[in-house]
Parts: sequence; structure tokens; C-alpha cells
Amino acid sequence: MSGQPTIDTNEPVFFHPDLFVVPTNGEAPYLLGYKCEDCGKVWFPKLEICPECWTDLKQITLSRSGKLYSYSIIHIGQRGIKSPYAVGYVDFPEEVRIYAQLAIPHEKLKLGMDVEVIEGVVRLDKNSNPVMLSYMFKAVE
Amino acid sequence: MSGQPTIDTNEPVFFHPDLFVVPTNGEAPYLLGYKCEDCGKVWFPKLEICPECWTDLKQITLSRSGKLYSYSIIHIGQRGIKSPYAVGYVDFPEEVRIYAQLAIPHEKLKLGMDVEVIEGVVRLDKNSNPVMLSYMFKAVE
Amino acid sequence: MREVYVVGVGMTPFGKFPDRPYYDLGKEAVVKAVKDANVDKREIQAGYVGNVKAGMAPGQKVFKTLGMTGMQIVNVENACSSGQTALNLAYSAIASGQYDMVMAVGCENLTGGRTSGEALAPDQDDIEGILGNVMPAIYGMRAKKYMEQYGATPEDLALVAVKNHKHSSLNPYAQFRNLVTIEEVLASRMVAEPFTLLQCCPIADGAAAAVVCSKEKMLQLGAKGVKIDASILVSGLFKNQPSDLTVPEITQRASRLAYEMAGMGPVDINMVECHDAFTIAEFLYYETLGFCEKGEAASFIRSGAAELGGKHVFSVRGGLLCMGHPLGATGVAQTVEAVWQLRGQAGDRQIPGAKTAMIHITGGGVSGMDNAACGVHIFTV
Amino acid sequence: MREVYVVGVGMTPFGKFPDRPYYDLGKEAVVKAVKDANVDKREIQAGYVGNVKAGMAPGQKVFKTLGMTGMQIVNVENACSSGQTALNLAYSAIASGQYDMVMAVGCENLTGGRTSGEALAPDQDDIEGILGNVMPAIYGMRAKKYMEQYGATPEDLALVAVKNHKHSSLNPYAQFRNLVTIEEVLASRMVAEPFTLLQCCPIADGAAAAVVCSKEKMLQLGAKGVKIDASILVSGLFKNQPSDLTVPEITQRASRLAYEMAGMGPVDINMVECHDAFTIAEFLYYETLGFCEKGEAASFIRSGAAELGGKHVFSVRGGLLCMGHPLGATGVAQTVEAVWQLRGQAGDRQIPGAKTAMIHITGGGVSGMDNAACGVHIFTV
Ligand SMILES: [Zn+2]
Ligand SMILES: [Zn+2]
Repeated sequence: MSGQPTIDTNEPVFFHPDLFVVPTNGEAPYLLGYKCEDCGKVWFPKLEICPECWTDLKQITLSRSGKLYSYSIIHIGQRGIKSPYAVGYVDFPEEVRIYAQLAIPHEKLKLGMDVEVIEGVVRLDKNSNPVMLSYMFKAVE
Repeated sequence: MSGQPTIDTNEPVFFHPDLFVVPTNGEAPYLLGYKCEDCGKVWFPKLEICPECWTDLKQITLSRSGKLYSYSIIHIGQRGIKSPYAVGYVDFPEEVRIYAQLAIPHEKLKLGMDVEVIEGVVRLDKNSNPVMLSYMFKAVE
Repeated sequence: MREVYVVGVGMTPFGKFPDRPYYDLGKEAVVKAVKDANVDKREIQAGYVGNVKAGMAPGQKVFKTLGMTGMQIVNVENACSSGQTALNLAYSAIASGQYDMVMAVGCENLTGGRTSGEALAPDQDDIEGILGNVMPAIYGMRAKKYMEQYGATPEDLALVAVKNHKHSSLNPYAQFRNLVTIEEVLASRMVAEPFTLLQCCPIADGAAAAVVCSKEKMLQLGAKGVKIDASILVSGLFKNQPSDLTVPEITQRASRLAYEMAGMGPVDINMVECHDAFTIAEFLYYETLGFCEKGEAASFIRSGAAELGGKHVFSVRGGLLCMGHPLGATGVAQTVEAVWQLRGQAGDRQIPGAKTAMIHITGGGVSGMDNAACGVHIFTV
Repeated sequence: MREVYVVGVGMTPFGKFPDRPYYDLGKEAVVKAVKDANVDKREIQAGYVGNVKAGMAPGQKVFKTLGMTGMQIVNVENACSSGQTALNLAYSAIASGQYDMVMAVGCENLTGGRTSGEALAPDQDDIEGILGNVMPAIYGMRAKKYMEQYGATPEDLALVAVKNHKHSSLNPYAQFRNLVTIEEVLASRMVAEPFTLLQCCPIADGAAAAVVCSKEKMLQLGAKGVKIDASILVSGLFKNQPSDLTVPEITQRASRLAYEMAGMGPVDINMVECHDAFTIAEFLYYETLGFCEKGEAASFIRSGAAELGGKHVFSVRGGLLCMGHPLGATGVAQTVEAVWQLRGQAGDRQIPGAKTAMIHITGGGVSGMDNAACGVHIFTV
């Protein structure tokens, strides 16, 4: 969350190494959580200290899949994202809820469905070229 | 003061008919004051009601000349105005103090000097073409 | 703490006024409120001004050419709750004895310079904003969950818009005064599922003002004021952990504090101005504010209870859905409506015999927070 | 009204941190202040947050990930006086008995996204802003008049910068810590006559925070706080009529109210943090705050009275001239300095035996107003 990414090359920005890892060896991507060693709570996105305890946090790997808590399909959305697009909150086993865009055909969306983390294009420029890559969720097959 | 003028033609904007009149017959330009019929105070720029009395105001013609109360020469200024430029406050006989740019050679500036109202270019575009005309003050010859 | 009264109110119509800066709207509201209070403007000792989008010192720009300067002016911002924040500070300043008569003002111009056809999003330094979230979707996700959990239908939700348009058709200050049917609501353009355009509050400009004073000052003026029985302003909790989005925790907490402060409960409340930014919101607030049980919102509205003539009239001015929501102004405009209703001056939309009014506002899209801030006030005559 | 104390303070260094958002700076200051107060963060009951340039709900973004949520958070804006506005509301909330322990926070990032090489101007909906006025020229016109009226020279004005750099060289929190000579000050780049660059306060980012509580609470904590003896916040008067610009009316009025509230006068004050945005400003405030007669500022500074070791030390942290002026943060940062000095914790720049401190801030370019808002606070141990 260190401010707004600025775009000055033709390469899409990757949002954001503290949040999301895409292994170069082709293994599946995953999200990073931040766990308090005192109270055990897990936080996302990255924090420096635990909001409850003000103690340091340990970076952990979050489960790759969770359950879709709820969603909406946005028809009038932000510039730079092709409408309509689906977004949702996903609850992970580590007791953390994460928002993202959903790479799921709209007719297949269903509350409570299992979803997993993938890398995807989250923003386009006006010529529809990708300008930002980050995590999205897709249905578990 | 009805917001920021927007520039969409090649003609410079005239700022602002409620403040400043440039007669088409070639007579000298003048500023407009707004006088309270209750307390007699004169206000500039235009107000709807007197701040003291909340009564209506009468438009009056201000004297064409006043005395330079103080000035500064701006070397790092706003975009759209060629630096250095001089600005100052002028006190009019109607007991009103008005800020404007000064069309006076900088070496001739002197506190208390007599100045008069003229029309001038107050803003340029990036090619140095005039984009806004309004009142300025020059030395009384 | 001293008793606090509202002795004068005023507002502009709400609508799209791209050529009227916020301070121009604010001035109109201030002049109306001071005249309504029938006080000398020099007796106002402080001004608390809610505004979100203007530049520096908005309150000073409202008051300066009205000759109401020199006094303490505090500009406040709390997203959707900015207006109620101003009212809360005005309340505290009087209750504590710091001042005897002050003003709460809300003013906002949202149309000047805004690009239309784009939804209001959280700030772009917010992670959900960066990843494409918009306000209608945040409420849309609540609606989807609510509908699944309690079997509510799109038609049920549309009833809120139908009712609020019925109310606004009687309100000359409302932006939209037409009647609409369930079919029209559902057939309007889709914004974020399940909301069509008529289920989302429109953009608007406007201003409102209230003169607030002590009981002693009111008696001195010979005025008959409306009493502020509760004034609550809280911030949201931050959590990343799963929670039930159909129970807006911040509203639950703020309203309980307000009921406790006023020594009353929902049964005592004749009217509520709530934060009906989207149709689902009114449903959630019927329940969270305690007017019906969890999951019973659809039967509550179908019973007519929330409609003019019912026991607990919601959004009698037309709500945010028909007024629009000029962020800084809304909380004070809700106050103006409450005062008019309790004085019996609400014209065609008057709630007969209204004695107690609640106003509620909540908002500010900050990821991980239910809402940034929530205000609740209760008024009586 | 109850007695009010500051029991904890903290701040970031001031400087240019384009990559640290205001909320990140704010968090650092809050954590430092809470730790300095040695209190449980859950005991803080409200937060008043001064900020000018950020988007919606800045206070919530500061407090949210510190687990300090749910409490009342009020975001305030009053141009240069935003930080002292936060402190004034914190003071009032404690004095009135509304709360027992609250925080005042100021935070601002001005460098993120700003174009340099352009002077800070009044808002572009302000007539003077439209016609090209900038803040340095507004003070420049005061300086020209003052110099003519009292025969002050450019060398006299430069002494303020020389003194404040001497002070800031002892302050690890200052942005500029180098010593400068009169010649260097006058030889630096011309900004707006008579001011060269070293006579104008630089742009800066930063944050500061203070924990404020009642006497009872302080005793309960076993803490030794710094007492707030006066807390004044006023707005400027609006006038178009000619007036003497070398007498800043708003500062005169606010400081008189503060002296009256504290029951003391300039003779009692050991140190002053004033709004030295430009060198002339310190001259005008020596006089207007009552530390020397009209026209005597140059001899006052030449006497050494305003310098570390003198009777009334001005800008001992380096002032706005060497710290920079992150609008929302400054008033709270002045508080932090006052508290450190009165506790004897100011390190190399400690004023021996300091017992009483005044902080003063004024600003906001609104045409026709002296300044939009002015705050004055007096502290004692
Ligand atoms: Zn923890
Ligand atoms: Zn008058």
C-alpha cells in the first residue's frame, strides 16, 4: 500500500511483492499474511506491527484457497478496468478476509464457493494493454 | 469570483465584468465597487449583501486612481505569469484596498505612489499567448 | 453537561449546481438559519463546518462575507459523516459551557469539475480502491449476502426506492421528486449487482445550517427550540478477520450509545433519517437500529411502518436516494428535516404529531473498516 | 472547566519524505507519543487529527492499523493552523469533562506528487490567487511596508534566519541543520522581494502527536504532565478597507485572549514557537505578541533576547524556517517542542529552567482576511 503505482515503462506494474508472490519456477502463486506471535492474529495487507499488541509480525504464506464470502458484479466501475467485472471478499482458513477481482465467469459465481489465488491483469491502459498485474481469485476446479 | 475561468477558445478570458469595465467607446477603464446603503461601506470584489448589515449593495464606479500601499516583486511565481512580476495593494479614496499586478517598471515602484487602473494581460499560456485579461495598475504620469 | 437546543435551521435545495461553489451554497444556508433563529449574527460564537472536497479553510470562505468572522471556525471532515461531525462538535461546545450559541454548517459541491459515468471509489491509496472496488459494490456485496441469508428479493429492495420517492415527491428540497414503481426501479441501468441506478444515491450539491444554543440562551431569546437528546460520533473498528457484513457494527454501537444517552429506545422514535445510500442500507438499518428483528426488513417495509403514516417513518425527506448526498452537507440537512418535522413545519410530508427524531449517517470507504465514521443524533420536542 | 495536561508527545523528523504517506508519518508520531505517555493505547478515548492535503478520513487511516479505532475521530482543517485546531479540540474535550484522555495529531505529506519551483498560492477560487498572488508576496508586501515605516534593513530581516539556523543546528528533528551567515541569507535566490530563499520556510513532510488528559487522570497515571494554561483558536476578520498590515490583527486578538486565559503576560514567557513562515513574520510577532514595542523588532533580535540564552527564546527548534511547515503537523510539533523544553528534555537546545512556553500559528491565504485562522497555546510546568 505504499502509495499509487506510477506507470513509466511499458512493463505492467506488479502489485505488490509484500502481498503476493509468483514463484519464478512455475509453482502456484500465493498471498503473504502477517502473523502476530503474541495474539496469533493474521493480518493482510502487510502491517509493521500488530494492531492489537503493537508487537512485530511474522510473514507467513497464506493458504492458496478460501471461500467466497460475497461478491458483486460492477457495471459502472473504475476507469482502467473493463466493465462488467466481478469483485468479492474471500475468507481464508487463516481467519483473514481478502478483497480482489474475480476471474470467474459471472454465471458461475456463488456465495460460499471455493476459490484460489492466481495472477491476473487488474488494470488496463486506454488501449487495453495491461498496466497492472496482481492477485485475483478463480474457481477451484 | 465565480470559480476558475476555463480556456477553450483562442480569445483571452476577460476577468470579470462584475469587477471591471472597459468601455467600448475608448474611454478609460474603471473598477466597480459595491456600496452599502445602510452603513456606507464599499466592498470589492462583488458581494450580494453587506457583510456588516446583510442589506443589498449598490454598484458604484470606483475612482480610477489610488495610492500604492505596498508591493512585492515575485521572482518565483505562478505558472502562466512571466517572472519577475510586481504585485501590490492599492488604497482607493472609497476606502477599499485592491490587489492587482502592477504594470510599472520595477525600478520606479515606490510606496505611496499614485497609480491608476488599466486593462492588461494577467495570464499567458505556455506559448506566451494571452489567456486572461483583467485590471492592472500603472503609474499616474 | 447542559441541555442543548437547535433554535434555527436553513438549507438550500439539493441538486446539481456546478456553477455554485460550496461557499455560495453554505452562505445561503447560514443566512436562512440565522434568520430562522431570529438572532443577531454577532451572537454566534463559533462555527463548525463539515466539508469533504473543497480546498483550505472552507468555513472561513462561507462565513467571511457574511461578517461572521473572528469567531472560532473549525473545518471538519469525516467522509459521509462530516455534517454530523460538525453537529457533534457544536453540541459539545454548548453542552460543556464553552459557548452559548454556535452554528453547525455542512456544504459541498460535488458536481463542479467531476467526471460522470464513473462510480465513487475509495481513495486511490486504499488497497481496495487500487484493485478496482467502488462504493456500490461494497454495499452490493452486503446485499448479496443479505438476500441469500434471509431470502430477500430484488423486488423487496426496490420497495425502499419506491417509498423514498413517494416521500420526496412531497419535498420541494429534494433533487428527484418523481414517483417510481418497482418495475421502473428494477429496469433502470445496472450499476453494481444487485443495484440498479434507482437504488443508488445520486450525486448532489447542497448546504445546510443549524443554530445551536444552551437552554438558558434559548429562554433568553424567547424561542422554542428542538432539544438534542443524544449526540454520538464514533469511528469504525479495523479488522481483517471474517465478520457478518449484514450487521453494520459501527451503526449498532453508535445507536446503542445514542439510545443510552437519550434514555429511550426505538419504540420512542417517530422518524429516522438514515444513511440510505443504497436500498440495502435502509434494510440493514431497520434491523441494526432496532426497529425490527434481523431478517425482518422486508416485512417491516411491507407493513407500511417505515412510510409516511407508519409508526417509524424512515427517510421522510426522500432520503439520500432522492435528495442526493453532498457529503459535508448531509448530516446537517438531516438535522434541518428533523427540526422542521418536530416543529410541525414540514408541509405536505409532515408526520402528524412527531415528537422524537433520530438521524444516522455512516460512511467513508477505508478498507478493513466497516465505515470510517458514524454519527447518530436524537432530537425531541 | 477542568485543568488539562499533556502527558506524552512524539514526532517524526521533519523533511522531504515523498515515499512516506501522511498516515505512515502519523502512525510513527502516535506510537511515540503513546509510549512516551506510558499509557495503554485503549485508554485513549478520542483522536483529533489535523491535516490539509490528504483525502477522506485521514485520522482513521492513521489510527486504524494501530488498533486505536472505535473511538471518536475528528479530522480538522484550518490551513496552517490545522495542528493547533486539533490541540484546541483535544483541550476542550478534556476541560469540559467530555473525555479523560485524548490525542491531538498532526500529519502531512506535501512533497508526494507536488511540482517544485512554484510558490504556494492561495486557492485558485480566490481572487488574489487568480490574479497571480503567492504567499511569499503577501508577506513580502508586509515586509516592504514595515521596512519603510521603521527603517528596518534586509540585513535586519536576515538575522531571523541566522538565529533560527543556529537553533536548528542543535535539533536532530530539523530539516536544515546548517549554520548560515547574513551574507549567505541575502545571497540566496530571490523568491519575492525582499525575501530570498533562506527567508522562506521550506516545504516539508512530517507528523507529531500529543496525549492530553485531565489532572485526575494524570495523577492516576503517576505522570508529571505539562499544563495547558491557555488554548485559543480564532478566525480572521474580513475587511476590504485599508488597514495597517504591519499589525497582524488576528495574532493580536488571539494572543490577548491567551494571556487573559492564562493570567499572564509576555514577561512570564520563556520561549515562543511562532509562525515564522518568512523572516518578517518573526519581527511582526515579537511586536504583536508583546515582547517589544512596535518598530523595535530589529533591536530586540540584536539584543539576543530571542536567541538561546536570551529571555524570550523564539523558534528554539529552528522554527518553520528550518523545520519546514507540513501544514497539518506544525501546531502539534510546536507542542512537542514546548513539552520537551518544559520537561528539560530538549538536549543541546535546552533552554535552562524553562517554565512557560507559548506556541502561535496563523495562516490560510483567504483574500480580504488577515489569515483564515490563528491558534495560540500557553504551557507551564
Ligand atoms: Zn497481536
Ligand atoms: Zn452595511
